[in-house]
Amino acid sequence: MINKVMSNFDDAVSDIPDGASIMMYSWGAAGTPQNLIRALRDRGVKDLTIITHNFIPAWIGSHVCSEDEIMTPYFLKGRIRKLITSWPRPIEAASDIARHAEEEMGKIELEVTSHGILAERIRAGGSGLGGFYSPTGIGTVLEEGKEKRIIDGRAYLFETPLKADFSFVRAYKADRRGNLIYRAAERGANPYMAMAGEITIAEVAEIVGVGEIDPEVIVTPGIFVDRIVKIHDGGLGSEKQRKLLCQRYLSGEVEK
Amino acid sequence: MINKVMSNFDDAVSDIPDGASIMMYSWGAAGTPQNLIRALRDRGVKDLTIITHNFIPAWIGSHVCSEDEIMTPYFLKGRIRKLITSWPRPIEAASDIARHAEEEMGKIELEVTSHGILAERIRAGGSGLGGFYSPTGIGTVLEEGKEKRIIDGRAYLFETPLKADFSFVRAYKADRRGNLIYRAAERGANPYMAMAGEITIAEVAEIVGVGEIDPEVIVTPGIFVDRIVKIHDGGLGSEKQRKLLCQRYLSGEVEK
Amino acid sequence: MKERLSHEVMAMRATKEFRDGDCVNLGYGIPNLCVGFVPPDKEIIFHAENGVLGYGRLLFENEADRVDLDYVDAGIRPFEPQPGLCWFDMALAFDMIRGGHLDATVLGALEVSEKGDLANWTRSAAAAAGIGGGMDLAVGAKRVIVLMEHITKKGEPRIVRQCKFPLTAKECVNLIITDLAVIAVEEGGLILREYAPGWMVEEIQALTEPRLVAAEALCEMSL
Amino acid sequence: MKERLSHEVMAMRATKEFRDGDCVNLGYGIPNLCVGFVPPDKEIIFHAENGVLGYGRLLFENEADRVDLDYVDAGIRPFEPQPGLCWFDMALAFDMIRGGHLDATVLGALEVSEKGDLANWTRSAAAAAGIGGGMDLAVGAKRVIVLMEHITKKGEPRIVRQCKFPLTAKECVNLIITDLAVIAVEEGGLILREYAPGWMVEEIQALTEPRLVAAEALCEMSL
Repeated sequence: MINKVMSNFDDAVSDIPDGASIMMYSWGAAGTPQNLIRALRDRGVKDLTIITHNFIPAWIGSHVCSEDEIMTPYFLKGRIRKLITSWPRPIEAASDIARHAEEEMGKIELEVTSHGILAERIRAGGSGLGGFYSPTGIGTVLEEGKEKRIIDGRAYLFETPLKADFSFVRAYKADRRGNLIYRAAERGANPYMAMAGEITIAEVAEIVGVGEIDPEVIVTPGIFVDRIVKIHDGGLGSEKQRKLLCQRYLSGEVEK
Repeated sequence: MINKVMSNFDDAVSDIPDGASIMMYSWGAAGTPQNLIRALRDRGVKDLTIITHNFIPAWIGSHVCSEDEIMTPYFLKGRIRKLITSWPRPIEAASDIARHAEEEMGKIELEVTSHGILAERIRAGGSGLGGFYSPTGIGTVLEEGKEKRIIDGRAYLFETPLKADFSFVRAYKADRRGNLIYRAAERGANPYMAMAGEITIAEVAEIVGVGEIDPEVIVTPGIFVDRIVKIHDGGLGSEKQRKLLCQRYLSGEVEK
Repeated sequence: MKERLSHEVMAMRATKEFRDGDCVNLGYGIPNLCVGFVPPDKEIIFHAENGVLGYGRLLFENEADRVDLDYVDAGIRPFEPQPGLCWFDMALAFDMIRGGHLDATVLGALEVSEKGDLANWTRSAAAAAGIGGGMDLAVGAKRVIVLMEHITKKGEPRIVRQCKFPLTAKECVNLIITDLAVIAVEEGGLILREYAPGWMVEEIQALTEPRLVAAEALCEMSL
Repeated sequence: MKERLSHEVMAMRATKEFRDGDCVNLGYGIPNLCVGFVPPDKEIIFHAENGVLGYGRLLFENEADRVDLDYVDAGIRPFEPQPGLCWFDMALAFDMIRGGHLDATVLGALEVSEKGDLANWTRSAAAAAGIGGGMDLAVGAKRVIVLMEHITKKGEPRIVRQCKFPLTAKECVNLIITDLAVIAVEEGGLILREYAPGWMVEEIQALTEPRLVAAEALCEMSL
């Protein structure tokens, strides 16, 4: 019988070595595999290659969240050798966090691209393509070092596929086969990142029985998922914890 | 207010000219936009470029269906200048239908590729890519006339994107904005063909109000769909008509 | 200096460009405000690149009870769900953009050149930062509208002969809406179509690096 | 000629190759039969390229009441839905194949060469026909198992030095299961691992064009 469910996050990331490449989504709080990221940080590995659309802390209203509030890939800083991203630093350039991000950028190999190119490169990696031609970035710094080709009269840049040793994924519900559904903006990059990891690990709010998810609405078929861990009630990113954070920072009780 | 619903199939195809390119799915009976295909045939246009995974009549059990039973792209024969497909003729080579298909092949420009390449070329067309490298077909006739490239030690062929003037799509439910969901194998190529038509026309079993389809389960967002026509009760491909066909050809009442 | 249009009024003017039924992506900053100013006679479907079509108005900070951190736009701000909403993944979101399916995008900018080159991101000495989805939108949307303040905080023109900031895309901008003017980027150059109430053509020209050509139907901006 | 294994027994032998939890695609013809012969101690998830994972046994012609023309496999035959089923589009179905996510595929063949080249489609004088998804599967699945009759109806070997039919893919086949034998394609050549009950190695070799190497653990085929 197939059973991809594991009991805790530490076990789920226990075989990730120094130097591993890992992709993970993050769009503020939405869709971020917070518990896997924390377990990875706690494991103490280094020289990681991190592939993520955004490399910033999450915020709620005007409050920028700490790693104990909303864990994001940004908090892996100091353990990263190479970062591939579309958004490497916070929007407010004057903050402490922005200064720390800037320091981090100075220490690592940074590859910046557009969200669309990043999405398509990961999808190409997960689906076995050798690369593709994209119209984005013509006439910009993204041309540097890339093959340019005119196809049917329009200019395109050659983009290479992206895969990773591990993909961290966050989903709403899973069954033991690894079938996943997401909740609203939680979806984001999770479906195609799930396809592009040699080993894909999902953290989920709920685990249901096989057949309980309508076969028409499964977004990530279990074939792409290797390990599943349930987020405990009140844990990072759980509904309860997020509601508490919203109340705290949006109700006016706490001023930042 | 957005309202993409049209009242009949003839109107929906009334601006398709001679020489148009049209993509349409067909996997036996499943997912085939039968009423749009019939309206197109009745319109009497010629010199069409047809893009379809399968170019064969549908069958039920061992009964090969006529165009009055299950309409498929095959019945556009005589109106086609060019056919791009993965499966151009029936599996049973000895039948009348196979002979007719063979005659048709002799008269038209035929481009045969694999299902996977065809799917990805259409997806590339709909998503604005200039082309991609695929590992399928290396060392086979599909290499002919294509650029071969070694990427990271593996050989790939360059494949070009496919678009069409019109896409015919079959779906289960639609709202007036063109949001679509499908039923089981009806889905098939319909979602990516919907993306690659300059004008995309959908025939659907049911039209529901905006907001009645769960926002998490919409497969084809309305942005890809231009026109919608409801299949009338008992019409081609309706549940009632299909049940009757199954009963007729599977119950043993009729022997072929 | 004379009074210039507020960000809200700029956003209102931008929504006038939308036709009923348009699918529109709004960039970070002033463009995001457009979602709150759609006239009732138009059904505009807003697209956000994190994977949503048809999102509603942004929630205010005092609406804590209604905030759901999974219901956020591309700027990671919570919005109000509304009927006809549709969720999908970011690859499909960018297929829509790159594939030419969006009717328009409204983007913020640091600079726009006389040829319609767009610059809307910066990089520090150390590293490039914040390309985001702007490059994809500038290349893919059928119509690119820039919504920005006419001049920098230091008073320098943002509409320039040549961009000094790194480019987002070349020759992509169709229309520039600022707190002073509405300017079309056409073959013949920059066409001044509308001026903010109380502003003279010469005053606007003085704050614009390339030469502006007055449109035949030049008129005062209205909503 | 001596008795050879039936298609059903061949399919049963093929299912022995599957490990618990494998995702497997079955080609048209004899391979399709495997779906009916999965041992109860294994959970095998069958993939069909028209966009389904986890489909159940094929329905018989006398089960008209249960036939739903939207519940069909890649061979367009109606099947029985079962829990854990999952529908998706064909692009994703081929992403799974091309991206190396399938544990195995079982394909029919016209010929297999001594190097593991696969030929499983034909073209007439007029036109190529019926490439289908075979080329994608042969290139993408982690393990390619061929399930075919050992010889043609005319008695000619299907395991040959060089394929005469157009190729599906080069050097892709890992294992050949026929009505006479189980043969692994390895660096050292074609390794005869199992023979059908009652058949001698020499008899099988006589119906096989390239030389077969007897495996150390050569044994009679069993289920």
